[in-house]
Amino acid sequence: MAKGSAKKEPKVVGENKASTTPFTPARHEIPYDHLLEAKTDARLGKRLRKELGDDKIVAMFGDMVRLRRFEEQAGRAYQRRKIRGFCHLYIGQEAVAVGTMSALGEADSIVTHYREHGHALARGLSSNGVMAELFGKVDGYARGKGGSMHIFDASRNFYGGWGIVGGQIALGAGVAFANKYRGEKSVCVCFLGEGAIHQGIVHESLNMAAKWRLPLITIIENNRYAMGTSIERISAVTDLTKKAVGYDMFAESVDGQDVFSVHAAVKAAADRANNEGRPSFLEMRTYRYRGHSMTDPSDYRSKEEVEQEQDLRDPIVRLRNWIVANKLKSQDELNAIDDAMDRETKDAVEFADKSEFIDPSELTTDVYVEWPFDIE
Amino acid sequence: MAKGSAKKEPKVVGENKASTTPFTPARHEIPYDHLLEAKTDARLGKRLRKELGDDKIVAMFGDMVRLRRFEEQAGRAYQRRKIRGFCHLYIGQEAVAVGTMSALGEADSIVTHYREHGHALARGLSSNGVMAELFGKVDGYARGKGGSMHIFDASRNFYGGWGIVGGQIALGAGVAFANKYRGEKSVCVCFLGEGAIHQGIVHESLNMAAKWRLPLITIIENNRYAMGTSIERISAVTDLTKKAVGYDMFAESVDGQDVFSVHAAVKAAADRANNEGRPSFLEMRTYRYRGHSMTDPSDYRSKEEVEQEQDLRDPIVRLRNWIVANKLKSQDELNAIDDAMDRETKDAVEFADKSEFIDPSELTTDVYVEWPFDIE
Amino acid sequence: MRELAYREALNEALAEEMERDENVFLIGEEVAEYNGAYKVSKGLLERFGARRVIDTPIAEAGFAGISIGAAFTGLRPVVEMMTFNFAILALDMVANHAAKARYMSAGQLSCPIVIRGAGGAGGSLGAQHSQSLEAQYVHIPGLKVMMPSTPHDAKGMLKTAIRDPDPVIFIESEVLYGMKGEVPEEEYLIPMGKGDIKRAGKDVTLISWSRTVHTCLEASAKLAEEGIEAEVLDLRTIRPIDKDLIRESVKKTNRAVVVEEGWPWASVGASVAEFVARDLFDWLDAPVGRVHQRDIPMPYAFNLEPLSLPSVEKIVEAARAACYRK
Amino acid sequence: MRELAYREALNEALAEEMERDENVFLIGEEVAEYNGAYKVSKGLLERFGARRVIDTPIAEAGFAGISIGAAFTGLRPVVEMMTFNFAILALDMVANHAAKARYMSAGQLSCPIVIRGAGGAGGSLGAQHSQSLEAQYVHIPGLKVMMPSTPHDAKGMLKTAIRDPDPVIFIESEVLYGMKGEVPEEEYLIPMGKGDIKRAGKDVTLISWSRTVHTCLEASAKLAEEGIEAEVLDLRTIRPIDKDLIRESVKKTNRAVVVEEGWPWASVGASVAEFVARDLFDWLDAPVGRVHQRDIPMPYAFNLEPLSLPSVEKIVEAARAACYRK
Ligand SMILES: Cc1ncc(C[n+]2csc(CCOP(=O)(O)OP(=O)(O)O)c2C)c(N)n1
Ligand SMILES: Cc1ncc(C[n+]2csc(CCOP(=O)(O)OP(=O)(O)O)c2C)c(N)n1
Ligand SMILES: [Mg+2]
Ligand SMILES: [Mg+2]
Repeated sequence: MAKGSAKKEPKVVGENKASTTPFTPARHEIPYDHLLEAKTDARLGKRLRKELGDDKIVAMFGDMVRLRRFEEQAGRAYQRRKIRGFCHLYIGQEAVAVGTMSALGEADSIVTHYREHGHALARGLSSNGVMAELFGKVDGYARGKGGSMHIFDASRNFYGGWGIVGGQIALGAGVAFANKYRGEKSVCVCFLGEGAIHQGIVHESLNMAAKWRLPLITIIENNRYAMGTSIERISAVTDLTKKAVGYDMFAESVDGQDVFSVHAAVKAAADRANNEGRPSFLEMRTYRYRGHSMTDPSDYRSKEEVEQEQDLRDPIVRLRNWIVANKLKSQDELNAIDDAMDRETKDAVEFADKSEFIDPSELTTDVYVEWPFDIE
Repeated sequence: MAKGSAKKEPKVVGENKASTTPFTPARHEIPYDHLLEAKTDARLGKRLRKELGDDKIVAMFGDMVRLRRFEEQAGRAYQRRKIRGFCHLYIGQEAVAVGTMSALGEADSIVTHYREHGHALARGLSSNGVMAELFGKVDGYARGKGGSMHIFDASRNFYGGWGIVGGQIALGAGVAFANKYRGEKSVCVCFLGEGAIHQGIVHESLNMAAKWRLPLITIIENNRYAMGTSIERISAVTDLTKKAVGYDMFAESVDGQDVFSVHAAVKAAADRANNEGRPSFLEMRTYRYRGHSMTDPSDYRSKEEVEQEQDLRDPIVRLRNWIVANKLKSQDELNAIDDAMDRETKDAVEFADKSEFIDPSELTTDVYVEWPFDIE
Repeated sequence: MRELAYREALNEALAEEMERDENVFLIGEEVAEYNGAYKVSKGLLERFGARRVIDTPIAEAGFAGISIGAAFTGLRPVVEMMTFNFAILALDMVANHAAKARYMSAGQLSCPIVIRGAGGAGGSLGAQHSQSLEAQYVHIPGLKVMMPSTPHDAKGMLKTAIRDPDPVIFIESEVLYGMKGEVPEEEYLIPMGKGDIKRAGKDVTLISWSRTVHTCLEASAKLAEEGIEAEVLDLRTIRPIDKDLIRESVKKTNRAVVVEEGWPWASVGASVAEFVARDLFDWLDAPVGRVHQRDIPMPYAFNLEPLSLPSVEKIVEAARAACYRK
Repeated sequence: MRELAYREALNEALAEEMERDENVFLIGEEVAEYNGAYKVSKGLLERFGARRVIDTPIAEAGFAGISIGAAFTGLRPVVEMMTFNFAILALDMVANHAAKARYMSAGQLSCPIVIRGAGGAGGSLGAQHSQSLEAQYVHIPGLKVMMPSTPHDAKGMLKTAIRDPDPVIFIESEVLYGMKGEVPEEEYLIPMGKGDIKRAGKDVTLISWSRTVHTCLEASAKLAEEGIEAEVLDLRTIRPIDKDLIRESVKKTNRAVVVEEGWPWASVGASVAEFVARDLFDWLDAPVGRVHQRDIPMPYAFNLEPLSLPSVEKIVEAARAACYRK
């Protein structure tokens, strides 16, 4: 750079002086063609057991089961036309949501897309409230006005639930921006599908997040398909961590079917954000068992592919096996947890069914904070 | 990847089977803080002299001088309010336009932005026609309807001249797409500023260009500023070739003040596109001497910085010195060329001045190809 | 006559035009291997191959822009927007590039492109997926805009749109894709800018397009029971509109109601009603009535959604008001 | 009273609100070190520092979206769009995210954001840089839209917009930035949704906003010479519009002309005229006149541009027509 312009110091949001120094991003990639071993790394398991304690790990198991049972019930309710419109089930991806949320604190925030029931439940939203929203009822988190794709709980910093593919990353970066603006040590986690990564706004947001050193953790849930389109058919690179190189951003591929790996990666990313002001880009290698939405017959992949994923990599089975092998709980005890979750979910269906529809007088409320005008 | 999905073969535009194999992009970066030596690589000069012949090299000198004199006159005409609105001068960047166009054939296409007078002239558009367009006159390339930012010459595959920063890259990729669709061996060159690179559409277009192996050559004219914003202040990386890693695209930093380096890089890129179906991303390190547009006082950089660039790296001086040192022409002969260009440009001003404004009856033509409707 | 579903009629139009003209290709998300999110492109990949039926990444601005660039060279892209809710991401490409290229180049560039896909409210899809955004295109000079209401019209209009030398925005109705209707075997085209009388009447003119044409037809049946014979106009093309058709009808009925699925302000319906009120000022016996979506984001709740949408009841009420009946 | 330029009045509004509320920050291209492309943010970086006056990359969708996300947490971003021609790139963020967040969350999220910048035709800027795109925002429920015509209004309205709890689109006039006018030293606010009578009259009502208010004022001077006393209404807020102000005026004049800088179809002017024609049907003695930009992309040629824009002559002619004068 010429001397003359050297006097101009780059200005950045906030006070972090370090932010002007670029760093080489660490990229850790899992070979893409490698079917991940359905086994938890023993050392990682041991470490997390110490860090988290047995109860928390068992609770994580319970959470994953809750997500699965919830989605199974949601699928059934959809068949009965109790849930309508688009409904995107999260089955198969439970370790990502639960591993992520278990690594976050109350002050952290979440922004996500339309496949968010799992994220919401893992964040602590009630099964009743989420199910009621899917049913379009007044006891839902958005009183039935939002629907399946638009779950919000501001009290838990759960900022939705958005349906325009990719758009949520800017919102997530904005929440992270606000954390930094206020000088708070908290992060925002933003979930995207691997298909969303080609949207322009992802590029715009990652550049600003990196340049401004926002406490943003971008989680790509790479479930290998965007509707019927596999990542190989549509992306110039299949190693998604390469997408972060252009922003000098820390990037890592994570076994998204192993809740411990997810937890550890998100925890490290949160530390990186809070302590070093560095955003992260985490690719979670996961898989969705069901169709894209309830109306998708999944013709674009073979039954064998799905079965193989279920048989060899299921995240719940994997944690179950680890818990039993390490004697935190017995199979029977875990079955009891599963039963409890099953009951909770069925109760949620009943709750949602009994809940009322919103009063028609609320049709035109919530458009503005206050609206004294006769607009139409 | 699981077995099941292996049977799905990626489908791509056109027939090129090789397109499914990713390759590691070659990234050649010039250290960013390194003030480029204002000297042409002797070997490269020798090689190009052989390849191009003396006449062509001297013609390239003439072209660069034409661009400079044209812009000087345009600047003066703007002061006299003969040209209005936004007017973005190209002075300082001449080697990029001339080096690029000298490497292209008639069948190749160009898409560019608002700082395009230089591109247009280097492509062979007439000084008269371009100047008349700047004057808003009927003898302009768009009969005065377009203006300074919107120069087109379809007969030369010069597809504009666009004012929305970044948008033109999608159009350029589209022209390249059409070349491939028709099975033609020709490329499309698309010019962008370094400030434009953060627009989302760049990301979207580069991914598709790479995945579909479009014959697209993206030329980033890195003149270090986007209006008043230096690249360091706004981009998470200053090595712009890193931006191409996420698309597995060939990328290279080129000394944009050396017309030979530009020519060689574009020629190689055209070969790469035509023979291997691989798009390229070329960063040209250049500099603009004038303000962003005619109304910009350039307060954001020091006089010394500008002077240093002019004194040490001027692309015209550089080629002049090389020509004289290698005895293709004498200083006097080059001065005569310069005088001729000066005259040509002044004639263009006179031509534009004398040209008529378009007839008011044409106000509403060219909105549609045909428009039998009474719309208003 | 044989019956086809609206989506099948569109599919036939695409196939015929691709057959006829090598320059026509189809591009968009899921149009190829998935056969289209709404199956409009069913079988086209198999028939025309991957060169002409092209799956894209989720990048609406990018693939719209690429198609616009390709159109400048003379290709005739048909761009599928999975729904027009997402087309807003490509609005700059459409409004600032496709629509202006011809004028800014003084006729050197043409942009023979069709941007098509599902529009309008779906069923319980919520606020981000249930919008009628035609106003965004009707506002822009340089564009033409078509919205068919029947399988018959859908086929003839899409063929016209593909052959048109200018950029055409072609908005299909998500909820009509399954609707069946008569479609001739022989080739036919429906001209740009021509509306259609879907029901003749003499007491009041109901003006609409796309899905709400059917709501108007239902309403006119109800109105007939009350002795009000409504004429139902289907504009089909909404830029430019068929002024003469409207004039002829309103000069007969002296009353009009404009019905649209979109929001009320700065809308196509507002614009059409304004045209009627101004152009036919001396012919009108009552203010031009309007029925539209409520001025709110679409709610998901099953009881609210119908309250927000135009309905038979609302149209009947507006028509009665136009006729000064209680 | 002291005089300030329109841009200075805006600058004062920004400075005062940033002083008053730590949550207010300014973000956009060239707003900080460059002091704004149109110098509206002059001196703010120096005064408030780089934390609160933030230069962005050229990425309109991205920084609008980031600001919207920040607003959800209670910050109050003021987003500068260098011009509204570029804001179209962020329209999805504005229309699908900012405008719908509150409804889709049933009131859990608020989005107290202002998106502001230069709008309207510039001088000889050509088709991509000379557009009046307010219709794109007025169409969308969940947004409020303001367009000031004087330094006085600009200051009071921007302060109101910043304090408003909902997303406000605030479109300034590129050609008015240098215009001087009286601005009180004391603090004042101009309420959302309230128009203003910029000239009283009794024969015809000219309804406008932003730059064309001045064209209307010029026209009314000409009309006065002919004995036609025009009342000039400046709507100021165009979503929602001040219906009562319009009603009062038109009930007095029985004639109206709506003047806008934008295109005619699906436009704000069409919508306002339609409202007048419907709501005041029984009060109108003539069709509501309209003056607007010609329905074409803006030409660069110096002789064509004025022909495309609304002009004093066109307004005079429309007003005469409304008064049934030759
Ligand atoms: C802008 C936009 N384009 C298209 C769609 C339609 N759509 C919804 S989900 C989806 C696929 C997204 O895939 P991915 O990002 O991988 O997430 P996943 O569904 O696999 O979780 C598409 C194309 C949309 N909602 N928004
Ligand atoms: C989408 C959009 N945003 C903003 C602008 C205003 N603008 C015009 S040129 C420019 C700077 C572009 O810089 P760069 O890409 O580096 O190109 P250069 O002008 O240096 O050649 C800006 C911000 C625009 N024309 N379009
Ligand atoms: Mg996916
Ligand atoms: Mg630049």
